[in-house]
Amino acid sequence: MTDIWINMGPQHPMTHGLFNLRVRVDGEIIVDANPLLGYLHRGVEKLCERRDYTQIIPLMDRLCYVSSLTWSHAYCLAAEELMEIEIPERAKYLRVIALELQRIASHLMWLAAFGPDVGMFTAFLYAMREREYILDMLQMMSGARMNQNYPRIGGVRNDVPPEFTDKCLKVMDYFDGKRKQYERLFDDSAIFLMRTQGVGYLSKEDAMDLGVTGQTLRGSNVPIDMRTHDPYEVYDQLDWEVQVEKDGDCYSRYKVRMNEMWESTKIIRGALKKMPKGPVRVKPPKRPKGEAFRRTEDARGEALIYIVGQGETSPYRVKVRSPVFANLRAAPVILKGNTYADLLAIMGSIDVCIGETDK
Amino acid sequence: MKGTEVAQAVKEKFKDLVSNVSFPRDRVVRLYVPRESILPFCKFLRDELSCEHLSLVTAVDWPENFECVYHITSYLEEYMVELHVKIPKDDPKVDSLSPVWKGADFAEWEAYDMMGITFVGHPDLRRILLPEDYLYYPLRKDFKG
Amino acid sequence: MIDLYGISYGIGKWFMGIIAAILDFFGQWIQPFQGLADWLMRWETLNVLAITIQVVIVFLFVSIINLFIIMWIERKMYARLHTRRGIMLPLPFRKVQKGTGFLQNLADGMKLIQKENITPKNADKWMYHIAPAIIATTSILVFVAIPLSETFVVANLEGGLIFVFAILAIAPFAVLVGGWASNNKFTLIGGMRGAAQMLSYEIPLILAAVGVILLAGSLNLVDIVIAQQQTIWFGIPLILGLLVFLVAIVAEVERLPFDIPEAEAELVEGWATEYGGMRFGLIFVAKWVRTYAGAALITILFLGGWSGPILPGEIWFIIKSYIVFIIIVWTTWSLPRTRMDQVLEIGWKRLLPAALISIAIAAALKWVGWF
Amino acid sequence: MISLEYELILSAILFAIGVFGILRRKNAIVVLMSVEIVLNAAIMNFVAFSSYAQANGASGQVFALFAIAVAAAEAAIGLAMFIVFYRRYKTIDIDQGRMLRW
Amino acid sequence: MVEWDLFFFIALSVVEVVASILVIASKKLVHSAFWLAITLITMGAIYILLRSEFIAVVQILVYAGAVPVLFVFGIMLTRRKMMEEPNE
Amino acid sequence: MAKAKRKSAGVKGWVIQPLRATFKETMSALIRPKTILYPHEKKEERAELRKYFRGQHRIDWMKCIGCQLCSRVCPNQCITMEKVKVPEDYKGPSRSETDEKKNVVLRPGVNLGRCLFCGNCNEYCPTSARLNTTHIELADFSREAIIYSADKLKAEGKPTKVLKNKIEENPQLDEETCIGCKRCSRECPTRCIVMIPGKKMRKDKPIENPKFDYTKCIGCGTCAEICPSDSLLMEEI
Repeated sequence: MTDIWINMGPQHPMTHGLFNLRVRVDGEIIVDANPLLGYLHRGVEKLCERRDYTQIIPLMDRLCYVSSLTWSHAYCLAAEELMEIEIPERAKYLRVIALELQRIASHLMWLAAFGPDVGMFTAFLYAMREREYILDMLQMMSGARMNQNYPRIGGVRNDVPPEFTDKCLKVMDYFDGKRKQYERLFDDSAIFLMRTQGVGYLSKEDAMDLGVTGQTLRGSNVPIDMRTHDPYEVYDQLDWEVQVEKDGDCYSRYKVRMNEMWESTKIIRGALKKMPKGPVRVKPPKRPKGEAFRRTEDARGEALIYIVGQGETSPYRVKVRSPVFANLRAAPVILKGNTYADLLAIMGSIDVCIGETDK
Repeated sequence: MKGTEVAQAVKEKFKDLVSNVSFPRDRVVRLYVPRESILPFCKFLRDELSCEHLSLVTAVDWPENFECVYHITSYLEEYMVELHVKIPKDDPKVDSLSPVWKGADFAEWEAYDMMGITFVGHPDLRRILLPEDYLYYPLRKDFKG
Repeated sequence: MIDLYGISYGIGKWFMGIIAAILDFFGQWIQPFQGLADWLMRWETLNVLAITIQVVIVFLFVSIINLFIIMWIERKMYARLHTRRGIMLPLPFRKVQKGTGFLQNLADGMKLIQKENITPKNADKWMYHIAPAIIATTSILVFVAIPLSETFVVANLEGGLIFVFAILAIAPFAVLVGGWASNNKFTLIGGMRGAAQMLSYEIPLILAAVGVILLAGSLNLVDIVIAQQQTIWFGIPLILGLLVFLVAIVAEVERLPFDIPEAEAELVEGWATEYGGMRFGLIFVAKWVRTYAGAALITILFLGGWSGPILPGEIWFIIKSYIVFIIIVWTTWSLPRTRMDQVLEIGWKRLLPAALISIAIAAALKWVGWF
Repeated sequence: MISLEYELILSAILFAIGVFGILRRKNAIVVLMSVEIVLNAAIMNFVAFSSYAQANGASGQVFALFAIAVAAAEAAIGLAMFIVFYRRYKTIDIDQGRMLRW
Repeated sequence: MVEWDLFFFIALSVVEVVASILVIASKKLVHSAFWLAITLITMGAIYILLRSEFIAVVQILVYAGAVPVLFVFGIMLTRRKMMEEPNE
Repeated sequence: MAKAKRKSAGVKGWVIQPLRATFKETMSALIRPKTILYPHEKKEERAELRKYFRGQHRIDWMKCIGCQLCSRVCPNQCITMEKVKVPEDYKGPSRSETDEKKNVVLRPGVNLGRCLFCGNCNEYCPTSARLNTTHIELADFSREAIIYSADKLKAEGKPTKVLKNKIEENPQLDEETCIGCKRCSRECPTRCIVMIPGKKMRKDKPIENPKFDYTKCIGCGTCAEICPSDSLLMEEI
């Protein structure tokens, strides 16, 4: 009758990246939604088959420009599993610090995108400002701000400079000090609560059935974090908690992400305190054989990388499981029945990154 | 639940079907099942062994056959099953898992798109990442640019 | 006492006097010129000229001086709110890149004028072109009735307040027509939303002003301010009405907590999506002018208009209205956007009762005899 | 001041146009618009007579105000009716509405 | 001496009659609504000529602001294919 | 479907709390905003941030030995080796025999349009001839302008003899297929290959097989690449 299809994307301010969300709207109510992907497909999995194991690492960085380190780290973990090597203790701690910094940076980028989604451009600039400091720390560690290329198979690229600990603690203090401001801007703002609470409900059963992971899953009251569920590096030796929210709406997804940032600062402090001295890198074998996979908790959910090696310098098959790809599957389910204006809040709270979705 | 226990439970139900059981890590089982019994096997995993989450559907193009790899997680018991299914090259068909896990259809879309494995029983099998009229399956080894 | 009409009349008379003298001089030889000079110096002609000059003065004030100042205030203000520097285009002949950026808006306007005006292929051309014109003209027309001081006013209308509301009420139709005529889904949805929102917020807007009308006993804007000078600012007893009016004005001009019609994240640019070049510029300018009109109305109705010590009334008026404008800008950039149903809910469920309560307070005050 | 005849002639012309619209057009919304024109023609008479009969009186204007309010309300109610009509018959051609009972 | 009142009255009434004819003659409903708005606004202007400013302002407030918008809403709500031909 | 609200922001939450948050920022930035005017002002150089920074490439011509390893480890194949005329007073480290005969040196040029700035070339350079610069403003108006030739990347330094096998691979000889053509020994940039008579015979003469001095080998793989009979294989140490 009066329902219409609206193309949200690929060139639309809603889409953070290139994808097309076709929405069927009856008045202001969304009846149906259909994400169309593939605008950014680069064939990373095919490229990996022609490159050395070490050459793939910068390639994996490019999967998602917002949290690039987590992807190269996931690849390195899987490759280490394939090559059956154990990395030095200090490298593990360095990786944890880098990963958590990257997680904060990624969540801040998400917040910067979520703010304009619900109409608050101010949040964009505030979050980007804080992200600068985190990126400074990442640059100090790895030498690059966006595509770090920091983890290596068998450790990390380089040790951190000696003054890193102090600087990092200072940044963490600064970042913790901003917490109050963000709470005032978001949590205490009645209009923000109106926009997010009770919007985009995803039930626990649906979330598990649809293969949703990450903050979207934890927002629906499933306390699954790959850092504790399938521990890697030294996360099980550090003191932190998995963040869960009960209600499964946009606000709880927002809340999980925000709390995770503060939890990440805790992890970084703990890791800086516990970090031992020693080498940061061991030599990997060149031509592994077999198959292996590892799961990590990416900034957006469960990242799984599956590698098959055939005794060559380059892998036989690399498969990337993108968390956003699975979360986008849930988007039509969440969107149905909400109003058209809520689409922004919902898609924002899913945190879409098209680079890793289209691979 | 440890990997060995899972393997035990699976072997009791599907005696001859399960082969090549190995344990890459403590809580991970890797096993092979024939492609006819994939659907009952996965239903069993979901209903009896509380595997709620299908992480990934991969297809690998081995020289002699295709292989579908499923990574299936149990949140409750904290273990993982890596399920391998061999598919002959001349008849790349396998049962779709979307009746078992709703989220499977997206992952299967991608496997179909990239490797050309037809998932029987999939609600709407079509290209997702590549154009609709694309003729090739780029991740096959015989695809040359 | 000098008033706007007197000044304009004086200017007109002086100007016409010069021309008439010249014509008179030639009239010695060419007879009809003398008659023309007589006609020029007649009262009716001078009156028309004076009114024209008056309108030009107000138009200049509204569109050139005031518009540039409020645009500058807004852009600088929210840049500081973001801890940015904001616009800083220097004067053309300076090389240092640290200007105040006052001319940036001029540069933007020049750029917009140079842009090509594209009409969408299937647009309803006539209506597509007329919608921004309606909005811009009505927005500027509001200032005809707004007095800057007792004498500095173009038309001291008896029903000035109602006139202002009537002029403001024409815009929703133009919004709807513009959104419809662009032949685009986003503009249509934006236009529908815009019209619905503006229409529903006119009611609390007018009801909040009713309290003031009760207390002042007049619809004339000058009389309202004079009534405030005799008692106190109506914003103090009618604080509720002031807040309702402020919120309703913000909704009426589609500013951020209520900018659903042009929610740029979902509707690209709302009902103005298809407009380009100076048409888009006109729509934007009209938005600013309407915001300033709202601030000026609040100043007149609730904050005592031009009353204030020492400085002249016009200055006081401008200071007050700019402060109100700054408050509007500040709220705009620290709140997220509401949803359509929430906007209507706020309008009907919160503002309408509050406005009625404010009327009741005004009536009670009148009944007690304090006003 | 314009003489009264002009007003009445204009009012009559508008009235005629409105009635013609009511009779001629089948689209319900155009019919409603024509009704608005007719009403406005009537209101114009009120205003005209009032401004002639008493120079400073306002009784005719009060009538006009009431009529304006009624006309606006009538437009709203009429539109609501036609929307319901549309929901039932999937058209706004008033000839199609033959069933009045439900 | 030209009678300005009469001049304006005749000009306005010509506009008004033409506009009201267009209301019932237009094929597109939105055009009808637009011409209706023109009709009603000119009527408000004629009221000013009749020295009834208040009624004129109320006429514009109610009729120019609210009623055409209402009509356009009605048009939008009662169109069968809403988006396929937005101009029909 | 949707659940009821659970957290209420109270009366203050409508406007006052967000306004407080932004007001604080506004006041702190009123006089001095925190942003800088980028092309005109630049942030002060912070040494600790720049330590591992990977900017535009610079190649120390005195250290480089033209081993082509960088072009081999580059994931994007953006490094090409150019044959450059040797300066008169060439005091650099070793170069391969062919190069010396032709009086040229091999020096890398970079297509910055394709460069990933991953730093693999720096990491695997056996002589640390590749320098980390902090130069990042590389945008240009044409595509040709960002293809940097070897001359453009030239930097002068002190020659060094420190060679380190960072890729940790060594060539291994398959004596069955070696035809004794000596190309590997001629092309080896570190001259670690000596030809000695092997077991196989041709025309009653033993075929000369390469013998590697693994202390000097940098694992660049040049020998394996140019070997006409594919009898050299790179293997891990």
